[in-house]
Amino acid sequence: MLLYAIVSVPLCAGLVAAVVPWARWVGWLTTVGNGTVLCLGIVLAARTTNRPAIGALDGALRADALSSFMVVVIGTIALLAAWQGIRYLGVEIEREQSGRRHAALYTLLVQVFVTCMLTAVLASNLGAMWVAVEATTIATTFLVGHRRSDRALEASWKYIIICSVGIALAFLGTVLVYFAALHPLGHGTAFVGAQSHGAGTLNWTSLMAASRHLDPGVMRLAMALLVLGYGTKVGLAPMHSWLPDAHSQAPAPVSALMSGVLLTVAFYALLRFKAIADGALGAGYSRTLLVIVGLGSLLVAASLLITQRDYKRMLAYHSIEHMGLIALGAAAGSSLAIAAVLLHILGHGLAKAVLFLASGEILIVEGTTEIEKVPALLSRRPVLGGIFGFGLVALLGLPPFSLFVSELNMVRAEVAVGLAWAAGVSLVCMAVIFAVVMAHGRHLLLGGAPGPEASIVTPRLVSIPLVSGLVACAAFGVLAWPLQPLLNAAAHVVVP
Amino acid sequence: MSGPGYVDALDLAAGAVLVCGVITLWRRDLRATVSALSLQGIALGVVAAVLAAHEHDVGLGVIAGLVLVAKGIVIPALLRRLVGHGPGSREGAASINVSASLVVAAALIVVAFLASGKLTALLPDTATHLTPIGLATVLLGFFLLVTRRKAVSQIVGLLLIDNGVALVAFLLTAGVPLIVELGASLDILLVVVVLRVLASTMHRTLGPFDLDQLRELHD
Amino acid sequence: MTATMTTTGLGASIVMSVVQLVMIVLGGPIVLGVMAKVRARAEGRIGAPVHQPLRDLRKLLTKEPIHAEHSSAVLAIAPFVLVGTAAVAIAVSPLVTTAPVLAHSADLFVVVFLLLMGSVALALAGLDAGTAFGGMGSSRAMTIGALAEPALLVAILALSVQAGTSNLPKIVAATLAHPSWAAGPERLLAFVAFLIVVLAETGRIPVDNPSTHLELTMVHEAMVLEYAGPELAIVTLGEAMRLGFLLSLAASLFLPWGIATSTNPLNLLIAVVALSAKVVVIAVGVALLEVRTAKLRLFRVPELLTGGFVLAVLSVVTGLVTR
Amino acid sequence: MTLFLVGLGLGLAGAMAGATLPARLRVITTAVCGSGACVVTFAAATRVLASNHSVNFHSGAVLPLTGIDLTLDPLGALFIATTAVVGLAAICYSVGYTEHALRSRSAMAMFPLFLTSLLLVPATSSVATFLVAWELMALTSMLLLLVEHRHSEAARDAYQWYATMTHLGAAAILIGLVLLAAHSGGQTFTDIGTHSAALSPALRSIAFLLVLVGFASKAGAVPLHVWLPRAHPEAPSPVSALMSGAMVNLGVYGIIRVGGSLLGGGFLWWWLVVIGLGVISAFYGALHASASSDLKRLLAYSTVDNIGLVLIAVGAAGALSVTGHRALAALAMLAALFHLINHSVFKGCLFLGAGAVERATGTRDLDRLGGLARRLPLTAVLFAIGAFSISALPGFNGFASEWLLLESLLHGFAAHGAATLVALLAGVAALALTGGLTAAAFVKALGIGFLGQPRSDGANSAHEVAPSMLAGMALLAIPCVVIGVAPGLLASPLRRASAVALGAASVTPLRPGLGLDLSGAAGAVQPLLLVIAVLAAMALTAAVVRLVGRRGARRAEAWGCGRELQTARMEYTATSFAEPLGRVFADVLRPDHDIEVTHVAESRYFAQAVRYQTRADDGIERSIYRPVINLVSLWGAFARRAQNGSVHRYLAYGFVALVVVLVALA
Repeated sequence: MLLYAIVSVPLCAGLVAAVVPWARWVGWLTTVGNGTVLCLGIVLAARTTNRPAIGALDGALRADALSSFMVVVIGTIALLAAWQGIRYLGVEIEREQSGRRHAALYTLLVQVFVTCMLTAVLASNLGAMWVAVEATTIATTFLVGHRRSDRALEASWKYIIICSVGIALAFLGTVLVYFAALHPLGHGTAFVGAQSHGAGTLNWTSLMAASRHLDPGVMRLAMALLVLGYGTKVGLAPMHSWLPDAHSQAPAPVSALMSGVLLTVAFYALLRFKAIADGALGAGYSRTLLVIVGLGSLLVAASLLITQRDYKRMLAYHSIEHMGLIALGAAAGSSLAIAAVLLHILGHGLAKAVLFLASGEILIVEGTTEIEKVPALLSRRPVLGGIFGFGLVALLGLPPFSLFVSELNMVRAEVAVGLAWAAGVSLVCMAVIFAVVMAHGRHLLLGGAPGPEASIVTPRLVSIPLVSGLVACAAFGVLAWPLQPLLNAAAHVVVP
Repeated sequence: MSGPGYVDALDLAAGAVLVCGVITLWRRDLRATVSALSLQGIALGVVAAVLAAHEHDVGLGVIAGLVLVAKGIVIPALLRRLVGHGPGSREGAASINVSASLVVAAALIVVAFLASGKLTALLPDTATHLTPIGLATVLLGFFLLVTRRKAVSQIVGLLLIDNGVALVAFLLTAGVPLIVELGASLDILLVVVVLRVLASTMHRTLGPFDLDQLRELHD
Repeated sequence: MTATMTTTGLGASIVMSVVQLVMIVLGGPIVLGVMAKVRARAEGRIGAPVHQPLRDLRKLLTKEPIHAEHSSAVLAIAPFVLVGTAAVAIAVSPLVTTAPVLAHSADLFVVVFLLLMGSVALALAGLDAGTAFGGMGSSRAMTIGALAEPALLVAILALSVQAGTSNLPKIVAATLAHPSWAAGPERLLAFVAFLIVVLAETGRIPVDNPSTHLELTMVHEAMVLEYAGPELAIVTLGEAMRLGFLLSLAASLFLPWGIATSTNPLNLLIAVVALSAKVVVIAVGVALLEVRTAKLRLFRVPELLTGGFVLAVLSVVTGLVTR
Repeated sequence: MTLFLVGLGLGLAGAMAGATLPARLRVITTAVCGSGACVVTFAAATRVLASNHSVNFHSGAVLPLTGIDLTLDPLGALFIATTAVVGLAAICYSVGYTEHALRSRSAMAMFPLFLTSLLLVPATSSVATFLVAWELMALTSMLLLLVEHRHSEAARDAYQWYATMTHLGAAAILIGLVLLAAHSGGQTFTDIGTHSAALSPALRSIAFLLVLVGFASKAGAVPLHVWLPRAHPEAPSPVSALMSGAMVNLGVYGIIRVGGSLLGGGFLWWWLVVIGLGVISAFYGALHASASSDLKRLLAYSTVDNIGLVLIAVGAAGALSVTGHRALAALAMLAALFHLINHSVFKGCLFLGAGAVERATGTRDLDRLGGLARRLPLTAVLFAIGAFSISALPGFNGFASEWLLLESLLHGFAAHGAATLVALLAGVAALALTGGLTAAAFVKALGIGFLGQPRSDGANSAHEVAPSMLAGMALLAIPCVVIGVAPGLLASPLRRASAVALGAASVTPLRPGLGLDLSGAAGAVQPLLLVIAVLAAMALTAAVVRLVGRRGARRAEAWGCGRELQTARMEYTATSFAEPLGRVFADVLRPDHDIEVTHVAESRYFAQAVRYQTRADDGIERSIYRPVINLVSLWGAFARRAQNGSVHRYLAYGFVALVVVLVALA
């Protein structure tokens, strides 16, 4: 019943928002909606930390520790995005950049987007999970093109084409896994429920149980396609190029949601498949795949961040870097690694969402995303500059934020499993990124001659969600209390 | 439907899918590629129907009918209206000429055959022997996406990939579970609708445009 | 360690140190006089009597002291620091006896750093007056000091490495106990390096011309330009004591024969006579050297000092190799 | 341990107060909490040093996934005590200093946080806790560098260099320590200590080299020192005093802790590398100190020099303990720690003095100072004490530790093994050479800065700084003299700390007593007696002169060689003072001189004004760091083409990847 509520609350909020032209109370309604999703998620997490899993809707939805953790992450980021969305849409309507109808459509699509992500995370059937992830792409295409400028159109075209290709490859991978499940080794052709075409054989639990009997050849091809396919949605190396364009053109709350949590939902799918592949092929195969893809993303992010001139694109490349780190962490595969990866997902989601929302606010008050044209932010807008500054500090992996702790433990796990060289290369890339982002941040925050006087002032109320996001990220970095049991339980789901 | 008739029908239909794929690569005229796409949709529907008959599986039969309608008729109709007449309907100077792309297509088909060696090894029956065709269609579709400049041909490329994946699904597992199959085809339909809307808005704002000119968002 | 030293009482060592002090205080100016006399004789002049520097000191003492208008207390204190540190260095080191007062901490590094303290005080005094001359003198003195001090340190270090301790009386005692060391190659290298440093520290000819008044060439003279009357006397006395001390240190370290190892007065007398003879011989040698060579250009001096430093390092290396 | 935790809590409370309270209350409460933290942690450290047994603490509630482990052992306690003393002085100084600068909310929050992290680092005993404390220290010091960024481009440059180099260092330490922790079971230092013997030599060497790079960059050893002469001058004075007085020590602490107690000594060539680093740093630092004419930049380079000396001693200690000379190794380690403590004390005093001079005259450039002795008498005296200590003049603490360093190296020659001997010889040569150069540098700083006539109206109109700033400086100047006169007081804590560092508890290198008396070999010095003797001799000569000579000095115009006008422009400036040395070491310093001659309008042959300027910027930065930076930006420009906007290129990436995967798996 709980799962059903989690999925339906954002959908209802979206439908209500679609019916009536946009107003502030509609914004608050969606924020409250996402807030309830977060609370339900926390309740779900509390339930699933010690008990294995909760089923619902006659087996279609299923929540174990891993998926409840993801629900919590989605809930937090959706709450922040919706809360900031009120300010974003309010300003847009005030400046007649888009009508109330268009804003209503925007809110509907955002809520549909959140619902698809929740279904993807809670789906028990891997095929249904694929359908939900594909649905998120469709929902976000129009959100990326929300501003209807030709740059936004170009970004959404690239986004949908590249992601659909990736997702099609992922579907091919899922089919191959299904094929392997239908004809497991050692059991001849007949396998309980094999011919019944029921959804049973694509269920994650049954696949995990049968993972040792899956044919290695087929699974190797399937895992490669899955890493390539879902990797596109995660923004990993070979098919990452859509990410900077889409995230820099999308409105701030949408890019916060996409960068903060959509990438990690796709990574959640990869984690599910990695658990099965490790059962069938042993950890070695998926480790090499993820290391190649992880290091590729890190190198791409490091090289392309050097000459960056747009702060939104800079943040987008940062997401590619962190996804590369998470892939590298998952490659290590030990339970400590997966726990650190999940903590990193939460930390990165919070920090990245706060940064994108802050960059949206900077775009509203400054009017441009060019770093050169926005100098000395700290002296002209102390609060906004402070939030952006501390966000960058969190993102660059400095204590007291949780990204430092998770990066440290990921390196520990990687070195323990013999990936010291990969950890070394990742640290060098992160050092280059640190130096480069420090240089860009220096100009943005400290800057040369202070620019024109701050004409439009950010109301104090607006910075509440941002500051609370940063405080939460710092709290998770320092206190082990709320997350430790949930992280361990989720890690044991992936690494039994 | 069993025995030699089933095998011949299956081979014929799968062969038709592959041939249509090659045709889309070969012809430059957009209208011809769209009709090749609809032919391929129909052939895919026939494959599904033959399998349903062979397996006596009613669900697969329903899906076969759905595929016939959606991929054979509805989607090509959507695309034809987008193509329109006049100069826009011819593919501009592609990045590589036709003969080179055909040679690459041949190479891709060989690669598909090599790659699906493992699949046929697991279950050596008539359907699985044809999976390389599905994989080849996916590769052809991807190659079309990479080389062609017109928006319509990119949509056609994407649909080729989806047809390839659907073919592999039918041949290997006689269709994925019903819910998943329905969800997948619904998604593909929605993707085509979205692409259709995007392409038309771009036509309105940018005039007859070549995808390669879309380079404003760069580093 | 050979048990050479009889346990002389504290009283006896004080007496010995006072004797050393008096010898150097009076002997220093006389050594200057001797060197001046030798130069004069070599140039065919009769030259001033040997004790002329002492008479100058007495004259200066009666003159009126003058301080520059912008100078602070440093100008007044520096001469006393110079003399004080020189006096302690003399009292502590084994010139006449191997058991001077505070022999326990009569250490090579203590002596070197005491001399450094003296030259730092003098340099600060040069800067205090705020004139071009003082600045120039201090800058040049510190540059030469920066290169001379390491050579001095490493030169004496060569001996202490051989003797296994940095305590000067013990080094002298050890050299007495092992006459074979005295002729060793590292001793010779160390002696030459030591002599170069002595020339640099006390501002003798190749490094600096003590009797010059030409701004371009003077180093030591420029720093003391501001002094007059008793302070000038104290400064020159200090300089003379440092020269006397360094020469007698060279004598007692490298040619230790005749130094008093026990406290009976006869040994003491022999030691005094032996030491003054040795110092005079070295002084005459240096004076003759001064007559023969002209003053080096200021930026050739570092090459000389670097040569000295390399010689000292070589002596340590040879000491280690032939251990 | 609870005492220590209370201290840290006070520090955090200070930070909280700094961030929240209104301006007036903010300075006072932060100062009170900060000094409370220093006093309490000092007490905890001395208790551990006195009782010579370490206390542990572990809590799983803080720091997810790893928990936090703290251990207070004599080695760590020594560093904490030094940091506490320097911290107390800095806080007392900052009360007066914050009338103008360092008052903003962020500065007042970051300063106590920086102090707390400095106190925390030596107490950590697990890889995760150490790295968190280390990064926190780096972050807070970075932000403190930015406190006065608004009006100085150099501060922003310094911030950039400092942030990047600290992060690179921290990354190297992270990989090194994690390598050790991963292969020896647990991640606490005790686990690593016990299991490290079983690790393969190659792994231990790689880990040590990585950690050495990280800690050497924090300590400021030469190839990695480039941030130090940039960051220290730009930071506010109490912060740069803490940086030079405490943060730099932690670099050396790291090397000792990892090389000594974690890896149990390791191999000989490790320590020869450390000696090599020390020799180069000492020589390079002293040379640049004597050449630079910015007061704080001079002090920063002399920090590089002194850290070089300490590294020589640490290297010697390591080398001697590896070749089996336990007693000599203990003596060398004791000398290293002793010089480190002395350096913290006198360098802290000097930086606070330089800050006072900058506050009073508005400039740090020695060429524009002068005549301050009469205008800032107390600052002059306190700065002089610091200057005399660093030039190792007898009677001050610099002499005591320099003497011990020289003694330990001298007696180190007793060890056989050609490599060690050559290294020790290089060490002695470096020590001797830097002694002379440091003396020249600080005569310049003291003489040009404080004596003579004022060279600018800023210097001319200077007046004494706030009493709390003077108290801060005095708090560090007094130990300079006390330790200088009676070094024996620190003998027992130093012995216990060096025993922990080398794991050789049985040896007692120094006999008890006020002076320094080597038990192993024949060498001793009683600085107290020496000082009394010198003072007595001075008094005696003064009495004689008063008896015999004329009294009543007359003030007259200084000798102008006949010129009637004697102005401040004719004085020697710092640049001219250092010019001979610059000429002697021209090939190392490679100063670039530029001379501008402005001619009289009418004819080209008559010069109206000639302007001479020489700048000795950092050779290593020019030859190593600039090319690397150019390489990175070149690569950036090249990589930009990968994202040129064409959707076909993006799809081509995926297509090629797919084909490669299929072929590979066929």
